[in-house]
This record gives sequence, structure tokens and C-alpha cells, in this order.
Amino acid sequence: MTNRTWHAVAVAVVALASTVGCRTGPPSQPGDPMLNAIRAEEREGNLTYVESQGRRLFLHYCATCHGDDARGDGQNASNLSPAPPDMTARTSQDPALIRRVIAEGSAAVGRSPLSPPWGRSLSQQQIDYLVAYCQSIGRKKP
Amino acid sequence: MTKKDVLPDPVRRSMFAIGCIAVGAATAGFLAATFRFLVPNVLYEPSRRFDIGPPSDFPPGAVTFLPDRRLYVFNGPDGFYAISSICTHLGCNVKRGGPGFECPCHGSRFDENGQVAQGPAPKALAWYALSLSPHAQLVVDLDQQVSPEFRLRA
Amino acid sequence: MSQTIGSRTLTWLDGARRSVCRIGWPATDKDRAAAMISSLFLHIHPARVSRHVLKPTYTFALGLISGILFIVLAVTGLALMLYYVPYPPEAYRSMKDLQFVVTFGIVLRNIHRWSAHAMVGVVFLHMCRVFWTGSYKPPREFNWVIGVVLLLLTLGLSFTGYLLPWDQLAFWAITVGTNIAAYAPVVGDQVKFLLLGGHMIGPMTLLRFYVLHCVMLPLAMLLLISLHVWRVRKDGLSGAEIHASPTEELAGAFPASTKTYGLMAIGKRPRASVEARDPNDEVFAWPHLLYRELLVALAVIIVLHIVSLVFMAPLEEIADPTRTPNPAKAPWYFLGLQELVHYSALMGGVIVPTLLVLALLAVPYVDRGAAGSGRWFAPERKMANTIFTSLAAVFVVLTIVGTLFRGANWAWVWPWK
Amino acid sequence: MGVAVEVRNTAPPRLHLVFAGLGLAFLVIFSWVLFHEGAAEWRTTQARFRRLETTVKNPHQLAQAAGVGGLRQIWLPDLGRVDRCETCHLGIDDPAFARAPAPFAAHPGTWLSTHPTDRFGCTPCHDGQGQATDYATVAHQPQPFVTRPMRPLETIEANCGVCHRALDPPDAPRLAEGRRLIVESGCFSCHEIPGFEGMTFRGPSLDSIGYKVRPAWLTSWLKDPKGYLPQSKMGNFRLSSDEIGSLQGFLLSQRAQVPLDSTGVDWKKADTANGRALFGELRCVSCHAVNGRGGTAGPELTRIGDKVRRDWLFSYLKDPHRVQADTPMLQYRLSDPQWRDVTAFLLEQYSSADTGAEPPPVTYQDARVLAAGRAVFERRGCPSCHRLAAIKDAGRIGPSLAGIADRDPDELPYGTNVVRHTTDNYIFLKVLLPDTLGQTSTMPTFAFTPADAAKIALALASIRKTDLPASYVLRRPAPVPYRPGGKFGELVARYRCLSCHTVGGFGGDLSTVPLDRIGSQLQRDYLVKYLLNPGAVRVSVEARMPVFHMLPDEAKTIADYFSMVFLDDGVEQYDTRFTAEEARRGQELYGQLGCQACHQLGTKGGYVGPELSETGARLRPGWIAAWLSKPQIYKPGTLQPDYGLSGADARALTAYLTSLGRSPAAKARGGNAQ
Repeated sequence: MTNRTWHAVAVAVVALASTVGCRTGPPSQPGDPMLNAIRAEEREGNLTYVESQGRRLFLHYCATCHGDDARGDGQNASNLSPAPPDMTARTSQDPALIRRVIAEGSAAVGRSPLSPPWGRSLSQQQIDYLVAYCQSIGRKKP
Repeated sequence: MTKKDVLPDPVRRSMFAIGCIAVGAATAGFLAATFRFLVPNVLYEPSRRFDIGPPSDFPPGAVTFLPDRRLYVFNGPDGFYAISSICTHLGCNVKRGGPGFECPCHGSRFDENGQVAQGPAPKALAWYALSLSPHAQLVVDLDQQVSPEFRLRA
Repeated sequence: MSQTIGSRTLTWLDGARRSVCRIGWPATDKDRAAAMISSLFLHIHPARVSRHVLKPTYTFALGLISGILFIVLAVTGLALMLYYVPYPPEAYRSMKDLQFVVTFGIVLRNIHRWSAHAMVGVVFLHMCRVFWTGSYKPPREFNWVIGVVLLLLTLGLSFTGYLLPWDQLAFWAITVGTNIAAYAPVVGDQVKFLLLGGHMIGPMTLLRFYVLHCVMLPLAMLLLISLHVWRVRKDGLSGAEIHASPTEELAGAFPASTKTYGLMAIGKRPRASVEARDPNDEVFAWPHLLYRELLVALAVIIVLHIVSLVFMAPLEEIADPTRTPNPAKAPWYFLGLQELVHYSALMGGVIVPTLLVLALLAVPYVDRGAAGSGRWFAPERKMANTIFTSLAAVFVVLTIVGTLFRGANWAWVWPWK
Repeated sequence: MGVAVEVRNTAPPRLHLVFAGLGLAFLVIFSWVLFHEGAAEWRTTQARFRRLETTVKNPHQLAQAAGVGGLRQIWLPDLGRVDRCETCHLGIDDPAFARAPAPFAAHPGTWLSTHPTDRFGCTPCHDGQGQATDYATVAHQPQPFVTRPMRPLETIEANCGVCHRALDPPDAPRLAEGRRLIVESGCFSCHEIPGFEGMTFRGPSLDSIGYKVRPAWLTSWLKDPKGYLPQSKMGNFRLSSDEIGSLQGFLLSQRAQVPLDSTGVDWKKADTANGRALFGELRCVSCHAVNGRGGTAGPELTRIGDKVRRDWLFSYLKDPHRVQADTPMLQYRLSDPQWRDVTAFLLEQYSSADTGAEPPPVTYQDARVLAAGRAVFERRGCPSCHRLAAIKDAGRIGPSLAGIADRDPDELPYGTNVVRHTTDNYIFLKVLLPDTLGQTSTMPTFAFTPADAAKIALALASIRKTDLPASYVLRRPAPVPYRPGGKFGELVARYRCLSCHTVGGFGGDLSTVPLDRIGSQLQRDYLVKYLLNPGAVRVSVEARMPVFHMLPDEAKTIADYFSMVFLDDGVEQYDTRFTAEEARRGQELYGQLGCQACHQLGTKGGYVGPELSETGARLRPGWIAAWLSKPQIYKPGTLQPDYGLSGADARALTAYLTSLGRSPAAKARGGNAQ
């Protein structure tokens, strides 16, 4: 090949390379404030999405007896005998047991009948959420 | 074309042969690729494996015809089974007639198990595999034909 | 016995072969000539060609490459039609299918796309070459006109194909392109209405463009390419004359044709025969020309494959008439016009393109002198070359400006920023 | 011819080299194409899955499982979607893969049971490019030319709202909260918002505001409503001091309704102790909060003394409907001296220490100021929320939000905020900081927390210009306004029953008791008694029914109407001849099921649910049985669990409960509780 051809080829290669370079350059990534706001809220609660769903249900259905933080100190707790347990004291929880108590009531596991069965009132999904939240209760906050 | 450009004859021939073989191979590959291109990878038609609802939708002893699936679903004493309503003769929809099925197009008749009783139909109506999905739905698999002994207990 | 059967089978096979391909591998000059003349596909070549024709720096094989690209486009286009649905929004969905689920679909689509762009450029370069070598000089005036029409058809094919993916790029490029057409005086709006099959781009437009792209324009193209090549075959390649010297003594060995073929009748050649020339200047088309053509075809196909594997054909979001991208650009080969339209709609949309096309069509009839044909940049044609080159350069610069230097709101941008 | 011709007429040898080179290059390139196709990401992913499958399943299950070769797609012609996600997410619908690594893990939760993939696909919820078959182009992360990359799980509820147009979709708390905030903030007063049609949001009408408020309060309010009252629903309009001045002048000159003549009231005799007692007795805090405690249905009263004039307050309390016809506040039956005491108590108790003496009402005469104030009033869309007879409501001042989530993100303004250009981010910024988007905005700043603004944005992001098939859309039925006539109607209007109770979904949501079947639930005599002196049925509920000081005739009218009209036919037919055995069995069940955990009986039991000692005189047996059998049907989200009682068990419990609290005479009449 002549010098001129070499030159032409070189120019073409440089042009090609620069085009490829422009296409693959890392795009600057500005923020997502909406997502960040939601994530900040999640971090604050120290709960995952599923657990926070469970917490919402817990506050609605359970907190009057079990207390807002599951310490067994709900406003109705003093009327109950046996009183609801302090769930924060437990470290490990068997999800199957929690599920059974929630769905079939405490009587189903041989305890007092004071904790009613929710299996027919709540959907499977909602019970999953509640179980997830109950498991998160004993977790230490970082 | 000066003297030094002239390659020795064998080299020349082998070069030509290499070129021919390479181009030939690539062309053959190309034809194969073209054929592969023609084979569709996805189908725009209802899935061949589909659920037809929970077993409770099919009362015991009853026959349910699913017109858009061209399928008879039986809930017999031994369990569930599904028989195609496509006549094996020329693809018309068979109807329930008497104890079995009859085809309105060319008069083929099939017994209650889909075996040919009379008429031009060359073979028995197809039986398809039924199974239960994890969500407790009956699932039909049109790609899986089964023998008339098949029953699904649900 | 077995030998008899074997030889009989061979004879039978040979007979079968002869029924298809009348001569074997051409080993003699007679066969080489016959190979060209007796083959439907090959006899668009003369049996023997001037050595001059084989010189790559004379034609750069641009016409050949255009033809190869047309064949590639036809083949890939036919394949793509098997999966393409010319109705929105299914059209867009089928593009996505080609991209994601059809085996080799994306490669085929890329090849089709890049070949189409390449063809526009190559045909343009081919025209420039023909001008710069003065190859439209008599008796080839009319072939130049056919060539200009082929250039327009190439643009038309590329333009109609541009809409088919039915993405934002397609939709708005065609919107801009058809609105440039609407600036034509008196008939502009009607032309646009007819082209779009309505007042706005919709399913009818897609169908129209589809039929134009897949049937009408390719047929017209095929017809005109045949005519174009046939004229080249009959008139000979330009430049052969000046390298040839009519030699009477050879006239008997290679009888010179004294006839020529017009569109309607056979007439007498207007000039002395260009085929009666020194056999030492000539070589047989088989294998010299055909072999080179094969190599060019191979090279083109290889380059197309490489480009198609490296660069994806663009496919943006699905067309949305309510969302105009900024900037909305016509296909790149119309961006010179769009740049002009940016200054004056009538000027850029109507007057300039009309004048350009008319001027191109009139070139061989205005520039009539025979001098300077068959050589690159013949000094005798300094004037013509200067005018043509500067016009072409202006157009190329405008196109580059429109393509690379225009950003949102058609404001000037530097492409590297 | 000879050798020379032979040489001349064969191809030049160098071309053979080129030919061989090109041929090989072609072969290489073509192999590259083949490789390109064969090494597709999804193929390797499927190979990985097949290896995983052998560890997850036993041979029998493997034989049963459908093969996983090739591309898989869910084709939803109704939705115009093709989702090929299951090409790689192969275990998505198989519980056996619950703990499998991505991308093979089963879908968490029970979403696929409620939203089967063959009907809903994947992208209607998750977004992204369902047609694509490799990780990048699917748009798991934002991609060029993909309008909707996959939503992160944090905001995925926006897509729930595309189909679930009801106000409170199940299991989508952020969406529900966002929609609640929209309703609470009255966004639809200024914007047309699909899904919120027919809803109205009203601030107080301003026809007689000149008599109502103190000028100093008005100034500070207009400057920053939340500064005076953090719970205020009114946003900060970012008015200049000039605008505030003229607007204040304009508003104070609005004096359509002269307050009742309070000259006869001897304020010196005002007994604030009695006022305090009445304030408690009337249960004002059910609707009004003081010092952060109490209801939110009415305005907060903590600093009422700084805000209103004495004469106006007195007149308003005495006859709120005369002063402000559209107020949700009810009209009590109290005497002038009683109202005087309440007024005095409120003004004394709930005012800042530095509240000066009440200035006399001033009429602003400067026409220029008034015109300027009026212009501000109209320009900033005040009539959208506040009625003013002098000004015609010009309709919604803000742009319609129909299809807002489908607007071109790159065409929207973001001001100086450095954010990714998405409609989500635009809506979020607009809600949070309407004045920072580089355009002058008339939209007020509502001072939402970022989390609340995100939820509102999420709710708005579900407003797409979709043409979903009707079978996919869950709509909220628009409540039909309920306006009874006659004497009953007058009473409903006077006591504003529908400010707290609903009939057919129409009305306020303060009370937990809809009135639709109240006649079948409660006995007529009990209704009369309760209306005259509403006691506490649920010990733990703070919002109580106000003590209306209703006349006995009025109570009877209402109770009769209830007992005749608001009936549930399904509950009415019930055999009330209970046996003693049934009652005994019911009592047993009461203990077994743990009813005492929530219900009080005598002095024992919890106070989550209603007290049950008087049940026999309060509830009708048909209702008790119906309620116990399927409480969720009558009141979704109730704390009464569904025990799955058999008919006999429900009847036994009913028999037992019916026997509680009945008078001996009623018992003697037999089982019939009527």
C-alpha cells in the first residue's frame, strides 16, 4: 500500500475509534430525589418494604394489645391474662410458628385463646407481611 | 504483471482452493443461517401449556367443553382427563353425540374414549396431559399427548 | 459390467449437467467468450474487456458496488419482510422481535440498514466519478439521465424504508421530509396528502411507504438498473476508446458491431465502433473481470458484516405523534435540504432541489463537447469540473452541517462537545 | 495464441492471494455472526438454570417439569404487551425456587396467585422492556430510548394505581397514603385529576370574613398558614407584603352576613368554668384538636383566641349554618348563656398571652387596594377552595393532570435541580418545591415532608393515558350524594349526621359506623336512648358522637326513620327463638374463642371492641349472627376476626349475647328480642 492509503486507513480507524468512544463513555448520573426520599424514609424506619407493610398491618390489627412496638404494652394489654408477651425480647423466631399463631390463633399452639385467628380475615400476602415484621422485631438496630 | 508477481503454480492453485473452500463454507453456512432465520423462535398464539382453572370448576361426572382451547375436560370417577375436540381426519371440531363424539364434517364417530368408531378418521382423538400447578390450578400441556389410561387425581 | 454402469452414469450425469450449464469450466478462449455470451446472467458483460476497464483507480468499482448493495438490500429486505408487519404499532413490535428473538434478525436488519445508507453514498460517489471522468459524453448522454433517475430512486427507497421501523426517529424524519416536499408550489400539499394517504402520518402512510419500498420502487429500480447496465454494455465503458486504436485487420476476427440499440429501435452507431480495437489491449471478461467483481463483492459483504456487528441500527421509542424529539431531523441525506429550509423554506424545499435535479438531468445535453471523456479531471473540462465540484462540495458541507452541527432547536452545536 | 495468451487470459496470481484472504475473512466474519447468535445471554442463563434445577428438584419432579429450552414469552394482546422475562426468570412461578439465586428465584409473596402471569404478564407492574432478552436491554437499569425502565420496588406501587383506581388499593400503602394526601390537601380543587372526579375540597367560605377574624391574624396567616397552624391544609402562596396587604384589605371588606346581635349578651356574667364543662360535654374534641389532641375534621382550636372575634364566634356557635351555610359543623341546642360561656372559655383558654384587645371591624375604602386584593384573590385561585359570593369560581386554575405520567420527561422543566429527567422526579419536585422549577408558579408550597411528597408523586405517577381493557380496571364507584327530605332530612342537616357518617359511601369518614343498615343493627329503643345521650360504646375510641342536646321527638323521628328505611334484608329474617342450650353453648364459646380479650362484659375484658353487657337491649339478633359470621363483608379491615363460625356456633353466640342486658320483662316474653 502507498503512504496515502495508509494515511486514509489511519484516519478511518481514528474516526471509528472516536465514534465508539463517544458511544460508550460513562453517562453522568444525576440523582433521583423521589426515590431517595422514599429510601430515606425506609432507612429511618430500619425496615424493608415487606416489613414496613407488616408493620402497617401490625399497627392496625395488633397494636392495641401488643403495643406499638410489640413490647406487650398496648392499651388493652392490662385487661388480658395472660398478658401479651414482649416480642422485642426474643432473638430468634420460627416463622412457621408465628404464621400459625397469626393465622390460627394462640389457642392453636396450646396457649390462651386471647389472640384470635386472622387466617380468614387477612390474605396470605398480609400474613406474610406480618410474619416478616414479627421476625424483624427482635433485630438490633444498627 | 511483472515476473516477481507470478506465484508458483501449485501455490496459486492452493490459494484458489483455499478461497473456494472458505467462500463455499461460508456460503453453505449462510444458507443454513437463512433457514434458521425462517424458524420462528416465539409464537404469537395461545400458550401450548395453560391453566384452565381450579379442579373445583369442573363438577364430578361432568364434561366441560372449552371452545377457545378446543378441548373436552372430563371429571370422571377415577380423576380428570382432557380430550381434544379436533377431528383427526381434517381438523373440524367434533361434537358430543350419543356416548362419544361425532364430527359434523365427514361423519366420523368416536367412542367416549375418543377411539374411532366409524368414518374416515384415521386415528383416535388426542388425549393431553393434565397436571396441577403450584397454585392448585389444572394445567393442560398440548405438547404432551397421553394414552387413554391417563387420569389426574386432584 | 460395473465399468459400463459407471461410465454410463457419468455420461448421464454429464448430460444432465450440460442441460443446465452448456459448457464446462472454460479452458479455451472460445469457451471463455462463450461463457459470457451464452449465460443469461453473465452476458451483461462483454466477452472481452479493455485492460483499462480493470484498472481499479478508474472506476473504483463504484457502479459495481452500488449494484452489489442493491442485491444485498433486495435479499436482506426479502428476509426481513417475513417478520415485518406494516401496521402500527405491530410494525414497531416486529422490529423489536427482529432485534431480540429472531435468529440472525438483528444482523440482517443491521446489514439492510447500513447497506441502504452506504448505497446512497456510493451512488452519489459514482455520479461524481462519472462526472469527473466525463463519462456522460456522447454516446452516453441518456445513460447519465438514467443514472440521475436511479440516484433519485435510491433516495426514494431509502426514504420510504426510513419510516418502516415506526420509531420516533422514523416518524419524525418522515414528518420533516414530507413537509419539505409540501413546500412545492401549487401541488405541494396534494403531493404530501397523496404520499401520506391522509393529513398526518398514520397506518395508511405506513402501508403506502411499505408498498413503495418493497414493490414499486424496487421494481422501477430493477428496470432502470437493467437499462443502465445494458447501455454500459452496449456503449462500452468510457475511456476504452482513447486507449484503443481501431485496427482494420482485426475487424474480421472480432466482427465489429455497427448497430446500436435505442429504447425503441435499432440504429446505426453514431460513432466509429469502439469494439474494433487492438486485441493486445483486451482481456477476456472471464476470468479477469468476473474474478475482480467476485473479490469486490466479497469485500463489500465482509465490510457490511463487520459494520453490522459493531454498530447497531438505531431503534428509538415507538412513534408518538404527541412528542416531537428535539431536534427532529430528516434522514441524513436530506439534511442539506433541511439546513437550507432552515434559512428559506421555498428556497431549500423547492427551488434548490428542483434546480439541482434539472441541472443534473441537463448536464450531458449542455456540456456537449466530446473532449476530455474517459480521463479523470481532464484539463479540457476544467470549467465543468470546477462548477460541479464546488456545487457538490457545498451540498456535502451543508449535509455535514445539518447532520453533525445542529442540535436542539436547530441551533449550532459542536459535535465533540 | 500459445503461452502468451494463456498468461494473459488467466487471472493474475496476486488476485488468488486476495481471494484466499477475503474468503477466509468471510469465513471468520461469518463464524463471528454465528458466535454472536449462539452466545446470547439468555442461552447461558438457561444453561445455568438447568444445572440449578437438578439440585433443586428430585428426578421425578424433573421429569414432570416443563422443559426450559428456547425463548419464552407471555403474549397479552389485550394489553399490547409481549413479556419475555420468563426466558431467564425461569423459577418465577415455582415455589421450589423460593430460595434460588437471581434471576431464578420464585416471585416473593402471593402476588402471582392474585396476578397470574398469563393474564398480567410482568411489565404492567414492573415496567421495563419486556420484549428484550438480555439484562441490559430489558432496562433493569435506565436505558436510552426505553421510556419506562423497570421501576425500583420503592416506587412500584405507582403501577398498582394504573389498574387499581379505587382510593385505597390493597397492599399498596404508599399509593394509598399518596391518594389520601391528595384528598386531604385538596389538589383536585385546582387540578383536574383522573380518579378524583366528583370530589370537592372546601375551605371556609369568606363571605363574612370581615366580621370573623382579627386583621393581625389574617396577615400572619396569609404570610404562612403553617406557621400559625402546622396542620393547616392551606399552602403557602409565597405572597409579597404588598400582595398580603391588598389581599387582607379585600378580605376584611367582605361582610355579607352580619353576626347575630350579641348586644344582649352580658359578657361580664360569662362563666368560663361552665364553658369548660360544656366544651367537654359537647365532645368538641371529636372533631377539633386542642394542643395537638383531638379530631381533624374541624379546624384546630389551640389558638382560636388569636384568630376570631368574640361576636362572630358566639354567633357561629349558636347557629353555624346561618353564618356559614356549607360548614360541616352541626347545630347544638344550647341557650344563649351557655354559648356565651363556651365562647368566653374558648377565647380565654385558647389564645396566646400577647393577644391584644379586639380591634373594631374596619371597612377598607381604598378602591385601589380592594381591586388589587381582588386581583390577587382571583389570580392565585383562592375561589377554587374558598367560596365568595362576590367572585365567580372560574373553575380549576391549575392544569389538568390527566396523563401526567406520560408526559415527555425531557420537555418538562427541572430548574436548577440536578436530577434524572423522569416524570417521577418532575412531579416530586413540583409537589415539594413548586417554585424551584425555573418557572414562576402560582402553585402554593404545601411544605410536605419529602417522604409525603414522594408518596403524592407516586400516586400521580399512576395517572397514565392508558386505554386499558375495562376488565383490568378496578374503579372506585362515585358516591351518590344522599340528601333526604322531610323532617328527617332537616334533622340530618341540622345535626350534620353526614359530616361523620356515610350513607351509600357518601359522607364523612370520622365515624366507624355507616348508616346503611343501622336499622337492622340496632334496636329502635336503644337508638332513641343513644341519640338523646350518646354513651361510649367503644371504650378505646377517642372520637365520640357529640351530645346534641336533641329533643326527644327529634330522636324518635330519627330512630323511626332508621328502623324503617336503613335495613339490610339479608339480616332481617332471623329465627330468634333461642333455646337455653344454645345460650349455654354460646357462653362456652365466648370463653373458648377469647372474646373477652377485646370485649368488656361487666367489669372483665378488654376494650378494643364494644362493651357487651347491654347487647340484648342494643343489637338485633339477626345482625349479631351475620356480623359474627362474616365481619369483613360488613366492615373491611375490622378488628373483629373471622372465626369461621358454623351457623350453629354463630347462632349459639347470638343466643348468649342476646340474653345479656335484657330487662326481666323482655326475658319473660321469650326469645323474641323485638
